[in-house]
Amino acid sequence: MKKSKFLINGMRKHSLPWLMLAPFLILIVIFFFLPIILIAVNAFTDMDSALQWTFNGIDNFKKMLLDPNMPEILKNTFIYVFFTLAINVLFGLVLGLLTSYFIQKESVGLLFRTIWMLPRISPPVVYVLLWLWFFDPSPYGILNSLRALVDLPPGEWLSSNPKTAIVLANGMIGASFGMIIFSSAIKSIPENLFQAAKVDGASQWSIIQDIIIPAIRWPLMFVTMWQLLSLLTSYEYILLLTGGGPMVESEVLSLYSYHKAFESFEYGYGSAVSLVLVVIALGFSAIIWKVFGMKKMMGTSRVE
Amino acid sequence: MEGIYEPKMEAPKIKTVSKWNARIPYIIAYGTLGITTLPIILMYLWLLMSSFSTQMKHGVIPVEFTLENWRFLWTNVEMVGSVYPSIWTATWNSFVFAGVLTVLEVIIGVMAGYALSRMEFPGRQGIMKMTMMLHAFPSVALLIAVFFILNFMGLFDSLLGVILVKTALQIPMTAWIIKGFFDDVPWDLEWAGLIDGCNRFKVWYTIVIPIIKPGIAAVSIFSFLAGWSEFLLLYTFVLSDDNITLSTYLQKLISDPNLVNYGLLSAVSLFYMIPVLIFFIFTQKSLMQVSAGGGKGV
Amino acid sequence: MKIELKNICKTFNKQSNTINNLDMTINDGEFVALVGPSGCGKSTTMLMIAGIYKPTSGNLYFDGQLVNDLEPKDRNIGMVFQSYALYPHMTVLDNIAFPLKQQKVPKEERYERAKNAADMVHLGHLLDRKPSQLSGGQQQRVALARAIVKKPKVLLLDEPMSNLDARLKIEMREEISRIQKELGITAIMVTHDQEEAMTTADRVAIMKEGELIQYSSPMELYNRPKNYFVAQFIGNPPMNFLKSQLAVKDGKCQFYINDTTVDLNNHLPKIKSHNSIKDIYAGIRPYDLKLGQKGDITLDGVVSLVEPTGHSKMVNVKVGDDRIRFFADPLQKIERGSKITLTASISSIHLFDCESGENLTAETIGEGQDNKLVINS
Amino acid sequence: MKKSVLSLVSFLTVAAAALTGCQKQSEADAQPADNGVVTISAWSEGAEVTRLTNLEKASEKLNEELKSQGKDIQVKVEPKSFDGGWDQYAKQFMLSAKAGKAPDIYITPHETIGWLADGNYIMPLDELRDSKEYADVFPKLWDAASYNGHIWGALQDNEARPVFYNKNILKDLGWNETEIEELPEKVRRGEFTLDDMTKLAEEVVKQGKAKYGVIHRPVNGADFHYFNYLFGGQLYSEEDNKIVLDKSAVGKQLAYHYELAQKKLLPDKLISMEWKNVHRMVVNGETLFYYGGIWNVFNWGNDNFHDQLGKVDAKWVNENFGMMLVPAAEKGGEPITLSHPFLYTVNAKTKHPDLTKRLLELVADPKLQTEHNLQTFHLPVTERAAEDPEFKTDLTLGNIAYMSEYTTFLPNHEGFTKYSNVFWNSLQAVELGKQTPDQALESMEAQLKVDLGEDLKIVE
Repeated sequence: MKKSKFLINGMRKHSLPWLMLAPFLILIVIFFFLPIILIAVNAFTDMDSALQWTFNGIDNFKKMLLDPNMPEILKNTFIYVFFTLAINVLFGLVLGLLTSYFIQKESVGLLFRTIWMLPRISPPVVYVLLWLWFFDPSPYGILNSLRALVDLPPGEWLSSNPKTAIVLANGMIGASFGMIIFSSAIKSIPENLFQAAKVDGASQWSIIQDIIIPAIRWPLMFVTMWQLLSLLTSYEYILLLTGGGPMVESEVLSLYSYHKAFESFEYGYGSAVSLVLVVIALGFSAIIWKVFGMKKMMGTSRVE
Repeated sequence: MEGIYEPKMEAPKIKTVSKWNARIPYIIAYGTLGITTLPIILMYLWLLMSSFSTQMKHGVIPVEFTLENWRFLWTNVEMVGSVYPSIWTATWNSFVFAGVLTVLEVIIGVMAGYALSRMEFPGRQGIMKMTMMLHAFPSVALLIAVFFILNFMGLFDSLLGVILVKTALQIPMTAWIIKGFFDDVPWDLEWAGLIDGCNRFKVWYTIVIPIIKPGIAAVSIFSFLAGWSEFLLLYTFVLSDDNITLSTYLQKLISDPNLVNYGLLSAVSLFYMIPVLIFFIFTQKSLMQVSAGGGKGV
Repeated sequence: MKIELKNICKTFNKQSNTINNLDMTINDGEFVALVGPSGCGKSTTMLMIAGIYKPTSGNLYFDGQLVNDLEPKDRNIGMVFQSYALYPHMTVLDNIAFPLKQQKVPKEERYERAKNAADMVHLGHLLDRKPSQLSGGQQQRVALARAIVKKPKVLLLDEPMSNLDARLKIEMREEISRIQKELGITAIMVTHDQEEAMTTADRVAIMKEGELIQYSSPMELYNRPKNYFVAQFIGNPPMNFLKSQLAVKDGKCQFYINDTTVDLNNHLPKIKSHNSIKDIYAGIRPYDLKLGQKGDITLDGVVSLVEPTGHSKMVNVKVGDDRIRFFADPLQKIERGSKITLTASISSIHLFDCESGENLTAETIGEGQDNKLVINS
Repeated sequence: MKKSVLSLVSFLTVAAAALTGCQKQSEADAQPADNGVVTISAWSEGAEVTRLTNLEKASEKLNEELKSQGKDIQVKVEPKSFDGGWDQYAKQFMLSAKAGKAPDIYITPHETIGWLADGNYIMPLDELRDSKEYADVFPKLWDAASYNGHIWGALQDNEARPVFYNKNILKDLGWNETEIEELPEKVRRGEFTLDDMTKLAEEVVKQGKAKYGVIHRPVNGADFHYFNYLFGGQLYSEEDNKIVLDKSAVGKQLAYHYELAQKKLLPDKLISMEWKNVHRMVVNGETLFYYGGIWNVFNWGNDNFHDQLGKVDAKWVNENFGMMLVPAAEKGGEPITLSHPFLYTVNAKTKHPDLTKRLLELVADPKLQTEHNLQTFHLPVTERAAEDPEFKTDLTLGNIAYMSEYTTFLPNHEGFTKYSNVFWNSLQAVELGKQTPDQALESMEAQLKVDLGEDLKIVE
């Protein structure tokens, strides 16, 4: 008797949160969980252009181990993620500091912020085309045209430094993300902290080091982690910029899974690569979770 | 520090030195900003110029001003035989796509964010962890699986289907941001509402929602921007020209690398970007809100 | 409305703010203050009365009716929050009318009543403003008006004056008292300011670590603190404490203070052992100390600080290793560093056990002639 | 607690599945024929819209035919021109087919029929071979439409990939008019070999008559594989239905590109350039030879590639450029080209197979072919169309029609895409000087073994 009453009470008490979460959960189940299950199943098939589910055991994973491209792709993935992340976070921080602390004039800050937002709000196709035009190795490339004005021979950029190119192009986009987050964090530091520091005779450097950085520690960690995961799993810009080439010099794991699935139509193999990626990404999230102590953010409800 | 106690005679000298010292960081700041921003300015300036000229001499010098590249605004562009759909259809579709996406995203995100931030129920921690981790999934690698699902739902080749997919892919992030805003609403306010005679649900929409308006604004902007520039999903799951959006329109222009009309492409690109740019300038204050409170929310 | 808390327990995931077996009755029309250091559970208790928290165990009665599971909206209470918790997106009038709106009071009547409530707190001229355009004191009044507009049976005040300046505080204190008396409403106020509690409340409940330490009228608290904790908590400036020793020898009782021995024959402390020496604190309120040597005990000390307060001078004196305060006549010439002698009547001294904090004098002073003596002093 | 989450999730899954299931059922089967109008949908990719408009014109004829037969049916062609890369186009078809939204007619380059047939996407069209409309198809072309012993598509067009040479540069070098005009003929006879071509390019670059000797396409494509055939190799073995790695031919192929790059005859980093800039270099006379396609004439007329003239017409192209076959590898050997015929394939699930097939017969009409050929610079597939006076008198096309005799095709096997991707990587490696031809060949073999597995046959 008592137990059933408790249950009914419990259900009534918990029905509202579940009701509010329902659309969210339904979307996630349909468009995350089911696809993940499908991908996981698909990774054990040799589905090709005929889109048939023919199971082939762990062949795809064996193939991945034998794939001569794999070591270089993994190396590229690491280099790409590491350096782009560095640009994203460090340069984003520099931009945030410059546009929201050093430049006190709101209009100038806004101007620079807007310019830096351009890469982000440009359609990827357009942004990448601009890069391609800029760095085209023919004498007609923008950079080469500029070099020609000062009598320098045309240089070539993308194919000799494909990794640098994808890191820079992605870095510029990611930097604006950091910039926005950091700018707003810096702007939310109480003005009197800066005044106090100045009264105490702090140098600019020490204001940055001792006041701003500690105050935006959280956003810093957040951006680092968010971008890490994003970079690990995104490939749109690489696809458009170098297509992973020349050869596999700028191919990263996520792009490889796309290429395998949608260019050579090896859906099974592509899914297997995706699955590996998912596992890696999950591993990272778990580590970050530990390091961050994410639990702190989960306050409990204060209404009963 | 010691300067304060120095004799007054010395003061002017110190002042001039410190004036320079004080300026140096600013000089460096503007310098760095200027140099690093230059390439971006050049790139987009080039885009602007090439949209208004027939040809770019040596790649950089515009020759002959023309509005020809902007003709898509008043006619349906015809390129080597094929007539492209009206840009206004594409604009309208993009608008509908981004708009519906935003509305869905906000409604679902706000509901979920509130439940996660403010309510106690079994499984809450689990769902929060899941939300946080979901964005780690290489969603684009799920494309093929998403196709099977859309197909099963009969939503292949419909804007609605893509809207649902896109909403789902973004909802963990949106819910998380919104949750952050809810976290910052003082409990007092909510308690006051309860005591003043509201039930939990009523408190939510009469008191809490109006307070997190800046958060809703920020999320709306994010969603709208994301919707406006979405490409891959639309490109993969939408076929008919009736459902063309600006991004797929743009893709049409560059589909054949032999035939790209760069002037036209530049003009359409600008046309595509301008609303977003204006939108950003007017809403950037709200966008900045996202990490108010030390970025806890994000 | 009479509110009864019976064996209430409340636990949280974290350690602080828990309530441990609380028993308390608040009579109809009574103004009760909950006082205690932060984390002592006073706010938790109030929120349980409000219905925002539900007790883990124990029962809560409103006029004899069990209300444990009643939602806040059904309890007919009004509440003023420390932060005022004004709805930032509504005007003053809408804020005040909000509870009535929830009761589906017709619009005209709603605004009529809201205006009346606003007039009651002298806010009639600010009705169209938004909370952000108001000063702290004005916001406070809006919150108060909102709490009383629906004519609740209980008024809950959570640190209502902690954000006000000293002058406004006194003003609001009076205001709240006046309104409470006018409406004849049961009121419960949480505060960490003992003075606020003493001046406004009919009864004060002192809490510590989730337990009720003492629950009585302000004067009783002042004069008969149950233990060391209450004694040092109540009174401004706080009671002076001198470290000392209590010796019981053959039924005779003495305590040593400042190199003098004081006999306690007429004021036998409640102590069981007949042969013992105990560390105690001897507490004397600053107002009970006088210059001179006429009293039962004398203390020699060196003046370390003199603070004029207008109507008197507060003097800090170093006695041995202890520091004590007393009030001197403003005309009296007292200088820093000078040696002075202070005196006090034996009846004004409280003795506290150093270990348990228990007031050893309470029992004796509680009965017989000495009672009068203490009150008079 | 865990349990409740789990049960909730499973409940939601079931609910979602149920919901979506309902939706699927409610989606009614679209009935095509109302008022006797039958809609036949067709997809094409790229700018050559005549592939679609010809179908529409053919449908008019079909309607007349139906009327005269007294049938109460009218055919309406619903065209859709797709834009995007070829793999996107293929992917879209794949997905649409699974969703039941694929068109009745799918216009595709011939080499895709491998996977289209293997995946049961399209139906065999063997009977077309016997129809009178296709009776005079150049026999070699049927190879392009055949896979696994069946014909899988109606031949739509053909083209040629000639080598363009810049007449002005040769003039500058001291060649006279006759010598310049005779070059294609010399190539055809096998007198002018690939080596001669390289030497000539070297001379031109050395003397500074042109910046570059040779330019090829900057992205992966079919062109590169004619060298394989040129060096006596093969790409596909019909008897085992396998892709072939012919190591000696591929080795020579890679060595040729290596040589071009080492001798600096190619623009540096050609393989990372934009198409646009490649066209500009060619049109502005910066290179002597260009491994192009006949449709480039069409491209150059459509954009401002020339620094002074902007768009250039076919007449200008013919005055300034000559077109020849890819010269033979050895003296007296056979020159070569490669073509890439397009096919009309028919959806295996089409509701109107007979009408569609008849439509495809009618679209082979010589006049329609000529219309397409002239507009987009392609070659006819039937003799009658080749004899069409309008076609024959065309300045550009008339001159190169003979190239069809020397043409070769890519294999139709599904695995060829993978082969081609791997080869492209090796080509980049040698042109960038990152690998020698031997190393490139070695890594190519390793990669192909993984990628193709059982579908690969290695020929030393």
